[in-house]
Parts: sequence; structure tokens; C-alpha cells
Amino acid sequence: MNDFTGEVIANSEIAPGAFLLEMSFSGLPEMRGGQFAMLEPPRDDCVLRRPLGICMAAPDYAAFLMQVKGGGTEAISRLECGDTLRVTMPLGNGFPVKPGATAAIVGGGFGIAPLYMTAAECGGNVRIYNGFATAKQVMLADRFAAVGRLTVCTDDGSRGYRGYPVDALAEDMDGGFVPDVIYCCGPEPLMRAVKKLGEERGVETYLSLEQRMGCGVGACLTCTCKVAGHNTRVCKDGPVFRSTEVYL
Amino acid sequence: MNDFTGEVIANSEIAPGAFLLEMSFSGLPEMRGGQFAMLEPPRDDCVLRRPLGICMAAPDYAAFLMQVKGGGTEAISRLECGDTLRVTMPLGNGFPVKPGATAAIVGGGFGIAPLYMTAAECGGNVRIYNGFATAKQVMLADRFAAVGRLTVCTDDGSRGYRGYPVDALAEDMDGGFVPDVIYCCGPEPLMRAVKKLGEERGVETYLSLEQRMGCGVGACLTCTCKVAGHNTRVCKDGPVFRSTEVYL
Amino acid sequence: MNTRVNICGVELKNPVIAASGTFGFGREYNEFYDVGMLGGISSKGLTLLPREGNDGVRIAETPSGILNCVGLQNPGVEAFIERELPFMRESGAVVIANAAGSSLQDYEKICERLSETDVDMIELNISCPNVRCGGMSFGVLPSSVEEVTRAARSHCSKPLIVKLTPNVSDIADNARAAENGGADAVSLINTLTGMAVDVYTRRPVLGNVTGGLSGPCVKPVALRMVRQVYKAVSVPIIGLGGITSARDVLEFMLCGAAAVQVGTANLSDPLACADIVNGLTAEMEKCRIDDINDIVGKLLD
Amino acid sequence: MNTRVNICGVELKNPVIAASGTFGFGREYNEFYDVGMLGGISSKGLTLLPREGNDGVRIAETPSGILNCVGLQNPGVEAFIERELPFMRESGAVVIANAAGSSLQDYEKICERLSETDVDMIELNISCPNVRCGGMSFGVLPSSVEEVTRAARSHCSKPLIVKLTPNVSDIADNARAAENGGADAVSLINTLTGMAVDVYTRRPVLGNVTGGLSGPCVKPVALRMVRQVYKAVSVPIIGLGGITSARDVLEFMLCGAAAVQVGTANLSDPLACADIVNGLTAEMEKCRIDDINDIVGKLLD
Ligand SMILES: Cc1cc2nc3c(=O)[nH]c(=O)nc-3n(C[C@H](O)[C@H](O)[C@H](O)COP(=O)(O)OP(=O)(O)OC[C@H]3O[C@@H](n4cnc5c(N)ncnc54)[C@H](O)[C@@H]3O)c2cc1C
Ligand SMILES: Cc1cc2nc3c(=O)[nH]c(=O)nc-3n(C[C@H](O)[C@H](O)[C@H](O)COP(=O)(O)OP(=O)(O)OC[C@H]3O[C@@H](n4cnc5c(N)ncnc54)[C@H](O)[C@@H]3O)c2cc1C
Ligand SMILES: Cc1cc2nc3c(=O)[nH]c(=O)nc-3n(C[C@H](O)[C@H](O)[C@H](O)COP(=O)(O)O)c2cc1C
Ligand SMILES: Cc1cc2nc3c(=O)[nH]c(=O)nc-3n(C[C@H](O)[C@H](O)[C@H](O)COP(=O)(O)O)c2cc1C
Ligand code: FES
Ligand code: FES
Repeated sequence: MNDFTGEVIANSEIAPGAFLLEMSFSGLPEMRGGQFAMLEPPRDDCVLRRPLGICMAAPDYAAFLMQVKGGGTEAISRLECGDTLRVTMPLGNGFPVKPGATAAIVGGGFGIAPLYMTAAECGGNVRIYNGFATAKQVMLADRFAAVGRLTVCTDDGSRGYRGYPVDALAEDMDGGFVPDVIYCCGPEPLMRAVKKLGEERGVETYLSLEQRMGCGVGACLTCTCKVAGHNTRVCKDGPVFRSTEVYL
Repeated sequence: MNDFTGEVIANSEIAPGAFLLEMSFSGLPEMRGGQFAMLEPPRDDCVLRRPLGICMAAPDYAAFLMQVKGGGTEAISRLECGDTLRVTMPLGNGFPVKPGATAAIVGGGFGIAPLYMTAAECGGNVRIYNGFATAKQVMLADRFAAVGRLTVCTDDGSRGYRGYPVDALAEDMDGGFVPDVIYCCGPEPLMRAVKKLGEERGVETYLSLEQRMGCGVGACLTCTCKVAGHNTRVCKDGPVFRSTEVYL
Repeated sequence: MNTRVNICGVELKNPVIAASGTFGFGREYNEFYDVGMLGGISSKGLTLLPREGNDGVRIAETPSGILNCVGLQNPGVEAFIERELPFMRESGAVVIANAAGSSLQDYEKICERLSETDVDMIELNISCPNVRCGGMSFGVLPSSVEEVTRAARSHCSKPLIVKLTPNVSDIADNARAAENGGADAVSLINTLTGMAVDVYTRRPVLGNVTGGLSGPCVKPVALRMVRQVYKAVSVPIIGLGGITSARDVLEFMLCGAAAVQVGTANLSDPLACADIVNGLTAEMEKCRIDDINDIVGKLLD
Repeated sequence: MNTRVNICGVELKNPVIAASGTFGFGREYNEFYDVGMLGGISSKGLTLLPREGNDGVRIAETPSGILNCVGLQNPGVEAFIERELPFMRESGAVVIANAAGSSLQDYEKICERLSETDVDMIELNISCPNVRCGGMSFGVLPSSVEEVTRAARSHCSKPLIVKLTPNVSDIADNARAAENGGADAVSLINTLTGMAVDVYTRRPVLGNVTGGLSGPCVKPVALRMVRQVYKAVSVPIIGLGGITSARDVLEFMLCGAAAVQVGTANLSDPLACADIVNGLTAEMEKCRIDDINDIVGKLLD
């Protein structure tokens, strides 16, 4: 982990309000799927950096998939090629990938961001269920399809499977698909459903939690969630936890 | 007076730390030399606008000559063509130009900014004494030379007259130049000297004062200076005052 | 959608009042927009006699805020009545006279005099940090808040708003004291006392050394105090401190403000109050609010 | 040029101390730079027994500031001594143990226990706004400040720093009370109590409803209070609140701080403290300062 000043090499709106921010760095260490970064928003009244999952990484390259929500992400979305930005990464534990295992990946909306590298790390034996509200919101389908068997889901059925991605996974499991492990990131209701599904079917399940953060490095204790009964730092001890340890 | 959103059409460093910011507007009213503008710095933690003299104006065009001092002007200096900016103008009274009169104009450093239009308004019968630290700092000499008889002064003599512009004027007056009126803007020591010169020689003298400002429009009473014994708003009742009314 | 609010019997067309000291008597901003569109205007702080205010630098910028030490420069109550009140009265906004004194008698006399005029309300400024005698000193101890309120009350036939200082340990105590003294409403917050330093000259930036902090930086403190006071008193609250948007207005109202004031934002942007008023219904729609009075105090805490 | 300072007999290689609660026990930032370069590190607030802290959202961003309501989550003083102190001790920075209690006895016991260890100083946190019992309640009334200081003092063989809350009418009174109670130094400010509201959910953003405001937004208040306290007591002052740069350090020292702490800036930027220390001599040069101790309190006001 360390602090880098990177240069924006692309920043494009790939779906309404969704930016793929690509940056170049020098001296980046290796990074795993499920780890995240803290980005300094280019706004002088913002005191806090913004946590974003590391969506793609290559030597001296990292890409983030970012939803514009408030002032900080809005400012980041306006960055142009050549602009520079302070970024601390990689942070957190990432998803524990088991070589040779069969994996199911469930992503909801922007929750797909940290799952792409995890899917790639799984090495082929992976089914991916990415859910979005409508066809318009679908993101990075080509990329995900290249690293696993992708089922795009939309709530309204305007593309792919009609319904939530957890339901698509459940159907496949009903049909005989037996994953060794499930990795999930997305809105709370989705994670709750995936936790339930995984635990009911006895599949080891990992969830990437979200919490408001201060330092992002484990020092300030502002990002805690109850894990195994104790307030635990999402940034340093997570963001990925075994589903059986967390309450949602 | 009103509030405008203008577009930057040029912003160039014409001397070290000195920017000529040119902007286009629509619906600009007429503006006089010595009036000023309040520019909203593109920095989210800056609560106050920055006062700058209106250096040049034409229909739907205004230019500012700005020194980079702190965070606000630094942010303004980074504006690029096409960027937009909120500006309130024209504010304040401006220099009272007397048609047909013989005028002497004394500017020091960035104090020359509001004097250019005044020189132009004087209509030819005007001598201009602009002083700078060294030749490197000399700004807008061609422009000023086009609207009056310009004496460039430098403290170190590296260009033009060696010494302060008030001394150059005093020498010319000793040599027979008899101005009806003196207009001055610059650092306090310069204005003090000009006030003294004008009053000693019985020449009507006007000074443009500088004070930290809140609203810029006369409402908040934060910009006062003692004028004729009373705390008076520089923004609304000035910034130009008769030298005999102010203490420096 | 309804944005009208009623503060102790006075009807405002919307809850947005221009805050004392940042809006003069309304004339300057009327050159930018019709100030009659505002719910109300609180005048610059008025003293019995004209005041020159403090000398030297009176304003400094701080991160997301400003410090000021104007020191109550004003033309005095008589000049206000003669020269400024007619304009304010005609504007169409509710007229609030902000009154400051250096003694109990001052407060009594100024309330008496203003009660003879057609101002709509009187706001007692017992919380100005920038004048040596009087001002904030009245506003700190609850007993003194009650005393000055009671004195003003007995000489005042207009609805009386007491403006509270945030520079205290427990603002709820002071709000209760104002209520006990007979205040019809309280407004808060005035400015937090602060300072700015110039390391190169080794001097304070402000002529008066310290000044009052205002602007977005103080909003979290103001919201907390409004909520605290809302739980302590039953008179209406006028909330202020760092408001710059219609959303900020709703935040204060959720905490318990029946109306709000906008101060420093006028300095940042001459159109601030107008934009806030114009943006109010759109923001209400986003928050599914039909009558703005419905949300007053309704924070789910 | 000299940047060494001495606070009640303890020598710091520079006046920059990492502030309690924003720096853990130094381990995390040691992954970014050698934290031994700092003048000191103040530990996360320690209680006798481990504490879980508050549930729900613990941090919110505000204009140029943040609100937090961690609620003193910490492993307890024994675990600190066993697991964290050795690292801090070895780092090379002066070790300050920040101690919090819910009763006089708590403070006594924790000081006693910490006095048996090799921490360099103890900082009494009587000003935490985020815990229900104890915390700030000890820090508000001067009489109670004096009482808790005296109690701690009599069980403490280390230099004792008392950390003051800004949520009071007159912080100078509280500083004097701490001095009278036997404090060797005071540190200020802790956080200002504030609140943030989400208009869409109509709920407070923070799980604990209110939280402590810190960051650049509070700097003007902190500077003012440091100056006020400097004029009231003769013990050394450790100044903090919104420091993000070497220039800020000098501003606090001019106002009277003999050393400073840096809190929220660590969250904004993991290299903040290191950059401040590294920038100190350049800034001193700009201000023509040879020995940093020369400017303490030397504001020309
Ligand atoms: C570990 C982690 C990984 C994340 N990865 C991604 C990602 O890959 N892509 C993506 O689009 N979003 C991601 N998020 C959510 C993202 O951090 C927030 O949407 C973003 O911080 C909002 O900032 P803002 O300036 O737009 O909003 P504002 O509301 O202005 O932010 C105010 C403060 O609240 C915090 N905040 C607001 N919403 C959230 C939230 N949902 N989660 C955490 N902090 C929040 C901000 O960080 C900031 O400190 C992630 C969050 C976490 C904790
Ligand atoms: C009527 C008037 C006309 C001016 N015309 C010009 C001009 O044409 N060209 C030019 O370069 N400068 C001019 N100035 C000075 C200019 O306003 C300041 O240099 C500028 O505001 C500094 O802002 P900053 O963000 O760089 O500095 P900061 O120090 O970050 O500013 C902090 C605050 O102090 C104020 N401030 C700081 N220095 C000054 C100052 N010298 N005068 C007034 N306010 C100050 C700022 O406006 C801001 O509110 C003028 C000032 C006034 C009052
Ligand atoms: C320049 C200035 C002058 C002020 N003068 C007064 C005053 O005369 N009377 C008063 O009650 N409050 C005065 N105030 C305080 C404001 O009315 C308001 O309480 C405070 O600024 C907080 O609100 P804000 O953050 O919206 O500015 C003044 C504030 C400023 C910035
Ligand atoms: C997340 C967080 C946790 C804190 N925890 C403590 C604490 O445990 N003990 C304490 O004395 N102060 C604590 N503080 C207060 C800081 O030490 C400091 O007094 C305050 O934040 C002001 O300084 P700053 O503006 O530099 O952050 C905490 C502050 C923050 C932001
Ligand atoms: S964000 Fe600071 S500990 Fe997690
Ligand atoms: S700046 Fe507000 S009155 Fe002049």
C-alpha cells in the first residue's frame, strides 16, 4: 500500500452517471480484486478522500468504475486527460480467491467494480451474475464476459435475465450448478439475499461491505461494521468478510 | 451593475505572476475607469469573491490585470479559454474624468489596472507615469502609450525613468507641466507621496483605495476606510476618493 | 405547494429571511433582484446613536467561512426610521429591526422607539462578539439573557425575537432563559468567535484581533444548536448559520427552525437569497414535501 | 535552525504531534513514512476496559471539515500497554497516552496504570463529545475540570496534559481550572459539537445523531482559544484544530502554542504529518524564524 500521484489517461461516461476513470501511475504494487483505493477529490472544500474499488489493474495502470453521487464524485467525473490525482492503494483485504475452485460472482450496479479482477483471478471456472436496473445501466459486459460466463440481469428484463442476479444464480444452482464459493458486492438488499442463499445452500460466501470512511488505512475507526459481534474496521479488516460473520 | 456569467477568452501571464484575463459577456453595461468587479474564484472553499479593477472594456468584453497573491487569485490564474466565471460589475464610482482637462496618471505595479480606461477617457491630454520594480515587471506599456504620453519608471532603472513614478511626475511639474487633475492607484507609499505632491502643488488629486471586501456592493460594511473622518464603504462610496478626504 | 410560514403571528411568504449585517437595509440587493420576494429582511444591527464601528481590516476569509469584525457600524435608530425603514416597508418583505445595545436601558429605549414604527418584528442582538461593552456579554449567562429579554419585552409591543450566541456551553439554557424573559421567538446562531493570523507580519488579520466566524463552515454547529433548542423551548426558532442552498433551508427546518436566515451567502453571491427562494419548491418536490411547515422539527433522531 | 521543543521536561524533535483518534497507535501511518520523524504521537483515547464505541455511521463530511462519533472505541489500557505501546515506544516519537474515563476513579486508575509504563506523557481527554457518560461532561464546568485534573494528578507520575473542549463559554476559565488542578500542560481544542442532516431520509447522517466537528473549518475558533488560554495560564499549550500545513503550525505557535497536534489532516492525506514536518524549516525561513521557540506567543496583538 502506498500513496501515489497518478495521471488521468481516460475518463468516460460509460452509462448515465457512470464513469470509467483510467489512470497511469509509476511504481504500483500488485493489486487484488476486492481491494480499494482512496481518491482525493479535486475540490478544496472536501476534507475526505473517496473510496472506490479497484476495477482493473495492470502494471502502472488502474481503472475505477465510479458512480456520480455527491460533490466529490462529481468533481472526479470532471477530470480530464492529463489531470493528476492523489490516490492511496491498494487498501483492504480483497476477495480470497481459491485456485481451481468453481466460483459464482454476484454484482449489483456499481458493486460490479471490485468483482472484475476477482473474476479474472478465478481463472475461468466462474459464472458471473451482474444485475442492473435496466439495459441502459448495464456496464462492462464485454469485459466481464471475457473472464467468465456472464449472465447480465436487469430488473425490468430490458436486457438478459429478468430479475435480480441472486435469482439467476439460485436458478442455476437449482439446475445443478454447484459453486464452491460465492463473491458478492452490491446494494444491501442484494447482499442480504446472497448471504441467505449461500448460507442456506452451504456455499462459502464473501461479501464486500460499504461504510463511510475517514482515513481508509485503519487508523481512525470511523468505518466500522459489526463483524462477529464486534465493531470492525471495514477499510483494514475488510472490506471483504465471510457472510456468516456479518449482519445485514 | 449586475451579475454576469462570462466566458474566458484568454488568460495569459504577461509578466511574472501577472495575468491578463480576458472575458466575453453578454449584456454588459458601460463601464468607467476606476470601477471594479467581484470575481468568483473557482475554489469551493473560498467564500468571498475577489475584487479586481476593470482594466479594459468593450461591448460584451472585459479584461482584468491580476496579480497572483493567494489561493483565490491562483485559482483564477489557472482558468482556461472556455471556462466560465461569475462576475459582478461594474462596481464603485470610478475616476471622475474632466473633459478637456490636462491629467496626470500615476500607477504603481498592479495599480495601473484601473487607470488604463481612465487614461483613454481623458482623451489625449494626459501624461501617464507607471512604475514597476524592474523591467521584468513592466506591464501593458504599449497599451498605455496608445492613450497618453507614457513614462515607464522602474525602481532600479532597468527600464525608463529610474525611480518612483511620483518623482517622475514631480520632475515634469518642476519642468513646467501643469496638470489640472491627478489620478493615482498603487501601493500605499506611492499614494501617500502622490497625495502629498498633489496637495502641496494645489492639484486636485484622486486616489483609488484598496480594502478587504465582503459583498462588494455596499451592504456588509466590511470594506470601510476613514474618509473625511468617517468609516466609509470603499466598495460603494469609492474606491476613488479625493486625496484631501483620506488618511494614508 | 405551500412555502408560507407564520412566525408569532407575522406571515412570511417563504421562510427565507436575509440575515442582519449581511444585507444592509435591502437597497443594494434590490439592484440585483426584487427583494420583496424574500420572506423577510433583518436590518443591520441598530443602536440608539449612530456608530462608526471598528477601525482597520474588518473581514478575513477562512476555510469555507469568513471572520468579520464590523463592530455594529450603523446610522442609529432615528436615521434608520427616517431613511431606511420606508424602503424596507415598501419592499414587500417582512421587516425585522435588529437591535443592539450596551446597557439594559439602551435595549429598552430602542425597543420602545421601534415599537412606535411599522417594523414587523424586533430581533434583539444580544450576541454580537465584535463590540467591547454590551453585545455578547449580555448573551452568555442565562440570567443575563433573561434579564435583558424581560427589559426589552416590557418596552416592546412588537413580536420579539432574541438572537442567541453559539459561544456558550449550553445554548438550550439560554434559549429557555429568553423564553422565560418573554421572547416570542429565538434566532440562532450568531457568529462563533474566531481569529486569523498572518504569519509574515506576525499580526492578527483583523483590526479587532478577533471576529465572528460565519458561512458554510459553521453549519454543523448551527444545525446541532437549532435541534437542541427545538427540544428545549416551545417558541418558534429562526435558524441560521452557513445556509447557501434550498436544501440547507430544509435541513434547518427538519431540525426545528420555523424560518431561516441567510447571511454570508449574500456576500459570496449577490443572488444567493433569490436563488434559494427560487429553488425551494423544486427541493421540496425532491423531498416529497407539500407544505413546508409539515417538516418543522420532524427530524427522525 | 532549531525545531526542537520541550514540553514540561519532555523533549520533542519538532512541535508536530499526531492527534489522538486520528492516528491509531501509529502503525498504519508507519507504512507510509517513518513515524519516528514526528515530535510525538498521541494514542487513541484509552479507557480502563475495552470499548466497542458507537454503532452506525461514524463520520460525515461537512464544508472544510468532518464530523465524527467514534465514541472512544479502543482496546482498553491493558491491551494498549501490551500490544501497542512497545511499537509506539520504539518508533522514536514522544509517546502520549490519551486517557478517557467515565468517573473520577476511572481517571485515577488509568493514570496510575499508565504511570507504571514508559509512556512519556498522559493526555487527559475530558472533552470527548461522543460518549454518553463522562467525556465532555467533565470538561465543561471549571470546577469539574479542576476536580478531575486534581484526581488524575494525584495518581499520575508522568507529565499531565489536560485536553480542553471548545464547547464552553470561556475556555480560559477551564484552562485556569486545569492549571489549578495540577495540569503540567493543556491541549486544545477537542471537537466542536455539530450535526449533519440528510434531507431525503430526514435522518441525522451520524448514528449518534451529533458528532465532533474538526478540520480546517474550526481553525479560526482554535486559534482564538489558544490565544485566550495563552493569556490566562502559564503552563505550556499544545494547540490543535484544523492544522494542515507548516504555516498553520506557525500560526498556532504565534498565538501561544508550544507544540501542536495534527488530526483530521491525517485522514485527508496519509502523508500530512510528514509533509508538515518536512515543510517546517522552509516555512520558518520564509518567516525569518531561526529557533521555533522564539515565536511562541509572540503575536503582535
Ligand atoms: C470500500 C468501498 C468501495 C467502494 N467502491 C466503489 C466503486 O467502485 N464505485 C463507486 O461508484 N462507488 C464505490 N463506493 C461508494 C463511494 O465511495 C461513494 O459513492 C462516494 O464516496 C460518494 O462520494 P460523493 O462525494 O459523491 O458523495 P457525498 O455524499 O458528497 O460524500 C460525502 C461523504 O460521504 C461518503 N459517502 C457517501 N456515500 C457513501 C457510500 N455509499 N459509501 C461510502 N462512503 C460514502 C463520501 O466518501 C464522503 O466522505 C465504495 C465505497 C466503499 C466504502
Ligand atoms: C477595489 C479593488 C480593486 C483591486 N484591483 C486589483 C487589480 O486590478 N489587480 C490585482 O491584481 N489586484 C487588485 N486588487 C487586489 C486583489 O483584490 C487582491 O490581491 C486579491 O483579492 C487577493 O486574493 P487572493 O485569493 O490571491 O489572496 P488571499 O490572501 O487568499 O485572499 C484572502 C482574502 O483577503 C482578500 N485580500 C487579500 N489581499 C487583498 C488586497 N490587497 N486587497 C483586497 N483584498 C485582499 C481577498 O479578496 C480574500 O477575501 C484590488 C483590490 C480592491 C479592493
Ligand atoms: C459582515 C457581517 C455582519 C453582521 N452583523 C450583524 C448584526 O449587525 N447583527 C446581528 O445580529 N448579526 C450580525 N451578523 C451575524 C449574521 O446575521 C449571522 O448570524 C451569522 O453570520 C451566521 O449566519 P451565516 O453563516 O448565514 O452568515 C453579521 C454577520 C456578518 C458576516
Ligand atoms: C475520528 C476522530 C477521532 C478522535 N478521537 C479522539 C480521542 O480518542 N481522544 C481525543 O482526545 N480526541 C479525539 N479526537 C479529537 C482530535 O484529537 C482533535 O482534538 C480534533 O479533531 C481537532 O483537531 P483537527 O482539526 O486537527 O482534527 C478525534 C478526532 C477525530 C476526527
Ligand atoms: S476509515 Fe479510518 S479506520 Fe477505516
Ligand atoms: S464590501 Fe460589503 S460594504 Fe463594501
